[in-house]
Amino acid sequence: ENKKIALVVKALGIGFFEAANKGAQEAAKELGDVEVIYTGPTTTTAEGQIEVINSLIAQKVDAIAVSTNDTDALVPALKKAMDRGIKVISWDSGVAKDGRLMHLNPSSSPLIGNMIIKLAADNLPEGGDVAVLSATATSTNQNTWIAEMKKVQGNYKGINVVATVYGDDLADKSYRETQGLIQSYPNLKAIIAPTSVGIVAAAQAVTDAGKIGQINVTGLGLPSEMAGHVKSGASKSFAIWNPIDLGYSATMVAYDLINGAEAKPGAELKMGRMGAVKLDDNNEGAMADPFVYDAKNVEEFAKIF
Amino acid sequence: MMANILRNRELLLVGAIAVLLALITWRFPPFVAPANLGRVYNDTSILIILALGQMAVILTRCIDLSMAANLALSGMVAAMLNAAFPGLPIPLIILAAVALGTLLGMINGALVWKLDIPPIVVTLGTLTIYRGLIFLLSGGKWINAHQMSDAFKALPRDELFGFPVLSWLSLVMIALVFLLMSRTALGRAFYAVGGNPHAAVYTGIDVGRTRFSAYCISGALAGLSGYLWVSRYAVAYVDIAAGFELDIIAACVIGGISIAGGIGTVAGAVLGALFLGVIKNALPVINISPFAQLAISGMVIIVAVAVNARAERRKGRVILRKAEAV
Amino acid sequence: MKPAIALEGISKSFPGVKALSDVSLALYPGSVTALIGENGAGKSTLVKILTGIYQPDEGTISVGDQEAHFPTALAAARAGVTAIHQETVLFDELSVAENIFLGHAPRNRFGLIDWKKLNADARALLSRAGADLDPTIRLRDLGIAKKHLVAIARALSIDAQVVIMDEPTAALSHKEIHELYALVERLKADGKAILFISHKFDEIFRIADRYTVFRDGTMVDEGLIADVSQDELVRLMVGRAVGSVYPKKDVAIGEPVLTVSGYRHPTEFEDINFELRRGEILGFYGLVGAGRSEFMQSLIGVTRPSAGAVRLDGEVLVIRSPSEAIRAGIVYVPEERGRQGAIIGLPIFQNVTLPSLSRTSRSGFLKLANEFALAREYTTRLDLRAASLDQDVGTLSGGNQQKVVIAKWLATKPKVIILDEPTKGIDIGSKAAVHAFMSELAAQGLSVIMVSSEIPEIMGMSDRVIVMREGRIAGRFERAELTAEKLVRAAAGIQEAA
Amino acid sequence: MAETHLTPRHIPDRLEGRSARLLKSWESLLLVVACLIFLGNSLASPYFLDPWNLSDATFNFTEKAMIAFAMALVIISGEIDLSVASIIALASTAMGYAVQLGFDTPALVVIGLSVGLLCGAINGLLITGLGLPSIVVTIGTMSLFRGLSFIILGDQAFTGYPDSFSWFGQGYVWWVFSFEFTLFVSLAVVYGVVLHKTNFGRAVYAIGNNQTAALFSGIRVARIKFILFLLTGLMAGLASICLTSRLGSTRPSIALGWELEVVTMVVLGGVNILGGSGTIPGVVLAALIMGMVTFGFGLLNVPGIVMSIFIGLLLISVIALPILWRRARQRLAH
Ligand SMILES: Nc1ncnc2c1ncn2[C@@H]1O[C@H](COP(=O)(O)OP(=O)(O)OP(=O)(O)O)[C@@H](O)[C@H]1O
Ligand SMILES: Nc1ncnc2c1ncn2[C@@H]1O[C@H](COP(=O)(O)OP(=O)(O)OP(=O)(O)O)[C@@H](O)[C@H]1O
Ligand SMILES: [Mg+2]
Ligand SMILES: [Mg+2]
Repeated sequence: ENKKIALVVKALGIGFFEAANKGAQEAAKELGDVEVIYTGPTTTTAEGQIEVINSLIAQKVDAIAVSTNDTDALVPALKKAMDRGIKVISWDSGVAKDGRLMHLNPSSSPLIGNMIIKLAADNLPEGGDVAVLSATATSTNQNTWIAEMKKVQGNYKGINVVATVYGDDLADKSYRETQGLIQSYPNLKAIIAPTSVGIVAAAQAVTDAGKIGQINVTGLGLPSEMAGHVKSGASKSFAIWNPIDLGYSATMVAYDLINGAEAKPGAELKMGRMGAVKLDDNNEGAMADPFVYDAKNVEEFAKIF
Repeated sequence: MMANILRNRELLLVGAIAVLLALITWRFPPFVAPANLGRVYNDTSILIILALGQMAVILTRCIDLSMAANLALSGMVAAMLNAAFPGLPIPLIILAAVALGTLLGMINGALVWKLDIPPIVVTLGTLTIYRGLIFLLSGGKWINAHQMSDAFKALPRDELFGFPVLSWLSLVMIALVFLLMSRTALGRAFYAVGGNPHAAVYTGIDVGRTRFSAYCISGALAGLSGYLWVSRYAVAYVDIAAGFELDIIAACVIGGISIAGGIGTVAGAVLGALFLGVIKNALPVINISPFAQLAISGMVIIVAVAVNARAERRKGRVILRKAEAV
Repeated sequence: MKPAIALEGISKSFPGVKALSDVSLALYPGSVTALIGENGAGKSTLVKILTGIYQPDEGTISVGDQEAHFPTALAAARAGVTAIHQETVLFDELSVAENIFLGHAPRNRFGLIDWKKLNADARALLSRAGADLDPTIRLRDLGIAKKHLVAIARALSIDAQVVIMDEPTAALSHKEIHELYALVERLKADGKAILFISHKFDEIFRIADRYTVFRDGTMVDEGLIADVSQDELVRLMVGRAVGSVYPKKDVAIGEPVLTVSGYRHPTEFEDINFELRRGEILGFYGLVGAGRSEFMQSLIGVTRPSAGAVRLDGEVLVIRSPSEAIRAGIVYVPEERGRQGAIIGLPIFQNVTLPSLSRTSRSGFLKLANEFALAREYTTRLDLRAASLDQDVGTLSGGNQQKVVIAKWLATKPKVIILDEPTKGIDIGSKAAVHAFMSELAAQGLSVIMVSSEIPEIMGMSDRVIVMREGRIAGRFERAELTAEKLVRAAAGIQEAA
Repeated sequence: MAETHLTPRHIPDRLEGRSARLLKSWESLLLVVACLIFLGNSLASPYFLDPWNLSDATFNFTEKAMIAFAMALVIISGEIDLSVASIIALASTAMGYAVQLGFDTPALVVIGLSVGLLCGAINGLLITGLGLPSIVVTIGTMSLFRGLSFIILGDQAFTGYPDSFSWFGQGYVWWVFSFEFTLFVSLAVVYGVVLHKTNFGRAVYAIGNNQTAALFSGIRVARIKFILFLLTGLMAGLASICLTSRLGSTRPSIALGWELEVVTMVVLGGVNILGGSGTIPGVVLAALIMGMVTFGFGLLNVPGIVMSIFIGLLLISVIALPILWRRARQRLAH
C-alpha cells in the first residue's frame, strides 16, 4: 500500500510551487512507496485551502504538507486532520503552532530579512530611500521577513525604508502599487519585493517608467522569471532558495513522520539528500541560506526553475 | 442632440473630477503635472475601453459580469500564441484576441437572445466558465514577461506624438463607440431596447438580436483589452483582472448609466472610468493607507448613485399652471 | 373592388387560449372598417398578426395579389401596413422626432443618421397629425394625450396603404378626438384602407363604412354600417341583448361619509373641497391630465398633499399609505391596470385576496381555502371569464383583468370606493356588469367616487358630478342639471355662452 | 371559451392536482440532478459514502446556504444584496475586536448579529429610503464594509477566540450532525414556512411581481423590503459567527467572493433573478447540489476552478433545459 502525502500549496499555477512539486515528485520516486497529491485552491484564500484539506481528510491521506494562505484560519481544519491520525507539517509559509507537527522554513526568517535589505544596500553605497512591495497583507512569511528586516535596518547606514505597499500577489496590482511608489518618492533608489509575483511586476513598472539605473528592484524571485530583468538592468540581483529542494525536503520530512519519527524540540528529521533538519523550541526547522542570483549566474538557473 | 450629450450629469462629473484633482494637488502638487495626468489617463485606458463595452450592454437592460473573465481568457490566449509562435505578427495576435473576445461575447449574447435566460444569470455562469477555461488551457501556469516577445510587450507602450499607443487606442475606441451610439441605427436601437423593450418590438427592432450585438461589442472590447492588459503588465495567469467586472460596472454607474437600461452617454462612461482612475492613482501618492482604498471607492459609488438618482428624479408633471411658472 | 390586404383562415393560439380561429378579413382602399368585439375577442391579436408582432399558427395574408409574410414589425411596415397600437408603445427617454423615426431614420451618404433631416421631417409629420410639438424634446416631458399624437405621427411616418387603429381615442380628449376623426377622413380620401377598433359605438357609426364583428376568436358577421343598427351590433358582439349599459338605481342618499377640505399639493392640485354621502355615486369628470388621478392617489396616501384634511364618518383621518387607507375603509381602483392594478405574474385568487389577506389568514398564516372562497365570490359577481382561479392574471384579456382588479378592491368591503376610469377599454357587456355592480353597491350604502373621461358614463351613473381642470375644481353639477355641453365647457374652461 | 355567456360560469379552483404540479416543478428537476450527482459521487470515490465524510462535506455549503435563504427572499422581491460577503468580514472583524477587549462568547454572538443587522439596515435605508437600485448600492457597500475591515485590521489578524466560541463552527449537536448543519435545516424550515405559508411571504411575491400594484394593494413595500435587507444582514452575521468560529481567526479577506456563490445557489434553486418567483425547497436542493459537487470533485483532487466550470455549466443548463424542453414540446404539438 502506497503512502499518500498531500502537498497543499497557496494556489495552483504559481511557478514557485510548481517547482516545489517537482522536488516532491523526485522524493516520491526516491522513496518508492509514496504517492504525492499536489493540490491547492485556485485563488489564494484560506477558505479554499480548508475545502481542499477537508477532502484530503476524507481520502484518508497519510500526511499533509501545507504552505498556508493564513496562519490561523487553517488551524481548526488541520487539528481535525491530526485527530484523525494524519501527519501535518507546514512548509514555506507556516501554520500556527497548534495546527501542525512541525514547520519547515526554507531558510531562517532572520537570514531572509537580513538578505533582502542587504541586497538593496549593496548597490547603494551612499544610502538612499527604499520601499517594500509585499504580497498580501495577510501572508505570513512576507510579514515575518519584513519584520526581521526592520530589526536589522539600523545596520545599514543611510538606508531609509520609506513605505510598505501590498500588491496582493497580483501582477497588475503590484504594478500599480509600484507606479504609486515611483510617483510618491521621487528619490526612491530601490524597491524590495520579497515575493516572486511582486518582484517581476515591480521590475516591469520600473522599466516602463524609464527608471532603469535609477531604481533597483530586488527581493525574492525565480530565476526563470527574472532573467530578462536582470539582463535589462532593472534588477541587479535577487535571492531565492531552491523551491525544488524545499518540496523535496517537505515530502521527506512528512515521510519520516509517517514512519514514526516524532516532531519535538531538538529532534532531527531526515530529509534524504538534503541531510536532516533540527527542530527548535517552536518545532520549526530551517533549510539553508537563500542563494543570490545576478547577471553572472541567472541564465544558468533560469533553465531549471 | 448636443444638449443630450452634455446633460448636467456629465457636467457634474467633470466638476467632481476637478474638485478631486484640486484636493489631490493640495496634498501632492506634482499629481496635476500634464505628464502625470497623461500617465493617469493611460493607466485608465483599459478601464475606459471596458466601460464602453459594458455601457452598450447596460443600455439594452442587460449586464455583462463576464467581461473581466473574457479579458483574462483572451489575454491568456494572446500570450500563449505569442509564447508558442514568437514570430507571429502582433496585429494577427490582436486580431485573434479580439476575435476570441467577440466569440465569447456572442456566446453570452446567444444565450440571452435564443434561450431568454436573464443576462445576470448567463454572465454569472460564463464568468466562472471562462475563468475555468483559462485554467484548463494553461494548466494553471503563468505566462511571464520572459516568455513574451519584445514586440508583444512593446505595442501599448510605444509612443505616438508623445502619448502611448494604449492611450491612443482608447481615444479611437471612444470615438468609434460615440459614432455608433449617436449616428447609427444599431446605437439608437440599444437605447430603444433598454428604454422600452416591449415598444421596441412594435418598432420592428429585434430585441434579442440587438442585445446580441451589444454583447458582441462588449466581447470584442474585452478581447482587445485582454491583449492590452497582458502586454502592459507583461504577465498572464488565471486570475488577472479578477473582480475587475465590478470596477467596470462601477465606472458605468458613476458615469450615470442607468442600470435599468436606456439612459447613459459615452461621455458619462468615460468620465466615470476616469473618476475611478484618478482615485486609484491618487490614493497611493497622497499617502492614504492602502487599506483605506476599498472603503473609499465604496463610498464614492454610493454617493455617485445617490447624486445620479437625484438628478434623475422626475420633476413630476406639473398640472397647476401657477406652479409651472415658478 | 380589390382588397388592399386580405386575411384567409387565420388561427392563433396561446397556451390555454385559442385567441383566433379561422378568421378571414379584407380591407379595401378608401374605406374604414370597424372591428368590434368583446374584450378578449381577439381584436388586438389580429392587429399584432397584421403588423408582424405575432405569427399566425395557420392561414395566409395577402397584400395585393401576393401572399405576404411578416416575420417582424419592420417587414409589415415595408409591405405598407402601419398601426397605432392599443398601448402606447414609445420610448420615454428618446426625443419626439426619434420616436417617430426609430427604425427608419433618414441617413446621410455615409449611412449615418441625419439628425437635421430627421427633425425637419418629424416636424412636418407632427403638424399633419395635428400636434404642434418641438420634435427635439424628450418624450417623457409630454402629457399622455400628446404622446398618443406622437404615436399617430409615427404611424403616418410609414408610407402605408393599410392603417390600423386599435382604440385610438381611448386616451385622447375631446378636441384631439375630433382632430383624429378629421385625420381618418383625410387618409380615407387618400385611398388608404383603414381598420378601426373601438368600443365606442357613436364613433363607429360616425366614421366607419364597414363593420366586422368578432366573438371568442371567430368572425360572426360583417357588412356595411349603413345596413345595421347599434342594437343589432351589440347583439352580434355579446351574443345576447344588453339591457341598460347605465343601470343607475335611485338610492336614498344619506349623511356625509367622506369630507375633503382644503386639499392641495405644490404642483398638482389645490383647493379641493367636497363631501361624499352614503349611497352616492360622485362623478369626477375632466380632460385627460386634469389631475384627478393625482388627487385620488393623494387621498389614499400614495403621494402626500401639502395641506388639507379628510374626515371619514366625522372623524379626522390621517392617511399615510394605501394600507392605512384600506384599513380605514377607503379603497382606490387605479387607472393604470398593468402598472398599478393587476399583478400579472400571480394567479387570479392571489390577486383578489392581496389587500384582504388579514381577513383570509389566521395570525399571519395563509388559509388557501378561505382565499379561494373569497376570490370565487367576487369574481363570479363580476362575471369573470377564466379557465381556473389558479391561472395567472397575465393570461387574461384586458377586460377580464380589469374585472379581477375591481374584484380585488371590492373584496376589502370598503366604505368608500374610488374607481378611476373603471371601464376604460372594456367591452360593453363587461361595462354593463361593472356599472350594475357599482349601482348595487351604492344601493347597499357604499359611497362611490367614479373618475371617468367618458361623458355618457358620467351622465349615466353619477348622482353628482365634480369637474376638474388643471388641478382645480372647475364646476359642480347635480344629476338633474347635467348636460354634456356644461361638462365639456367646464372641463375645457370655456365661459358659459351669455 | 365555447360555453354560452348566459349563466355565470363556474370557474374551478385549479386545473391540475397537487401531484401534477409537483411533478412539473423546478424542484423535481433539481431533485433528479441531485440524485444523479449523489449516485455519480458514490461510484467515483470509495470515500464518499462515509457519514463522517459527508458530515465534513456539509461545511462546504451550510454557511452560504444560510445567507442564500434570506437572499432568496430578497431576490424574489426583485432586489439583490451583493454585500453579504463583506458583511461577514465586517461582523467577523467586530467580533475579533471584541475578543481583544476581553468579551466572551455570548457577547461575541450578540456583536456578530448586531453588526449584520446594522449593515443590513444601512443597505435597507439606502435602497428603500432613498429609492436607489439595490444592485448598485450593494456593490458600493460591498466595498465599503470590507474596506472598513481592512482599515481596522490592515495586515493583522484577530485570533484568540474563546474555546467555547468554537462550538458554532466546529461543534456537533448529535452524532455526525454538526451545529451548522442543524442550523441549516432549521433555517430551511423557518424560511420555507415564512415564504410559503404566511402573509409576509405572499407580500414578498407580490412585490417582486409588481411593486407598484403591491403598494396600491395596501402592502407596505418599503417596510417589507427593509425587513428583507435586515434579514440578509442578520443571516450574514450568523454566517460570520459560524465561519469565524470554524476558522478560529479573522482576516479582512474572509469569505472573499462569496456573494456570487450565494447568488448562484439561489438562482440554481430556481429563483427568478428578475423577482417574483422561486421556492425555498429549490434553494435547499441547490445548496446540496453545490456542496456535493464541491466535495465530490474534491475527493478526486480536481482543482476548485474546474468545479466552478461545472457549476457554471450547471447553472446555465439547468435554466436552459426547461426552456428547450418546452420549445421542443411545442414544436411537436404543431
Ligand atoms: N401574449 C399572450 N399570451 C397569452 N394569451 C394572450 C396573449 N395575448 C392575448 N392573449 C389572449 O388572447 C385572447 C385575445 O386577446 P386580445 O388582446 O386580442 O383581445 P381584444 O379583442 O383586443 O380585447 P380588448 O378589447 O380587451 O383589447 C384573450 O383571451 C387573451 O387573454
Ligand atoms: N406624460 C405622461 N407620461 C406618462 N403617463 C402619463 C403622462 N401624463 C399622464 N399620464 C398618465 O395618464 C393618466 C392621466 O393623467 P393624470 O392622472 O395626471 O390626470 P387625470 O386627470 O387623473 O387623468 P384622467 O382624466 O385620465 O384621470 C395618469 O394615470 C398618468 O399616469
Ligand atoms: Mg385589444
Ligand atoms: Mg387619471
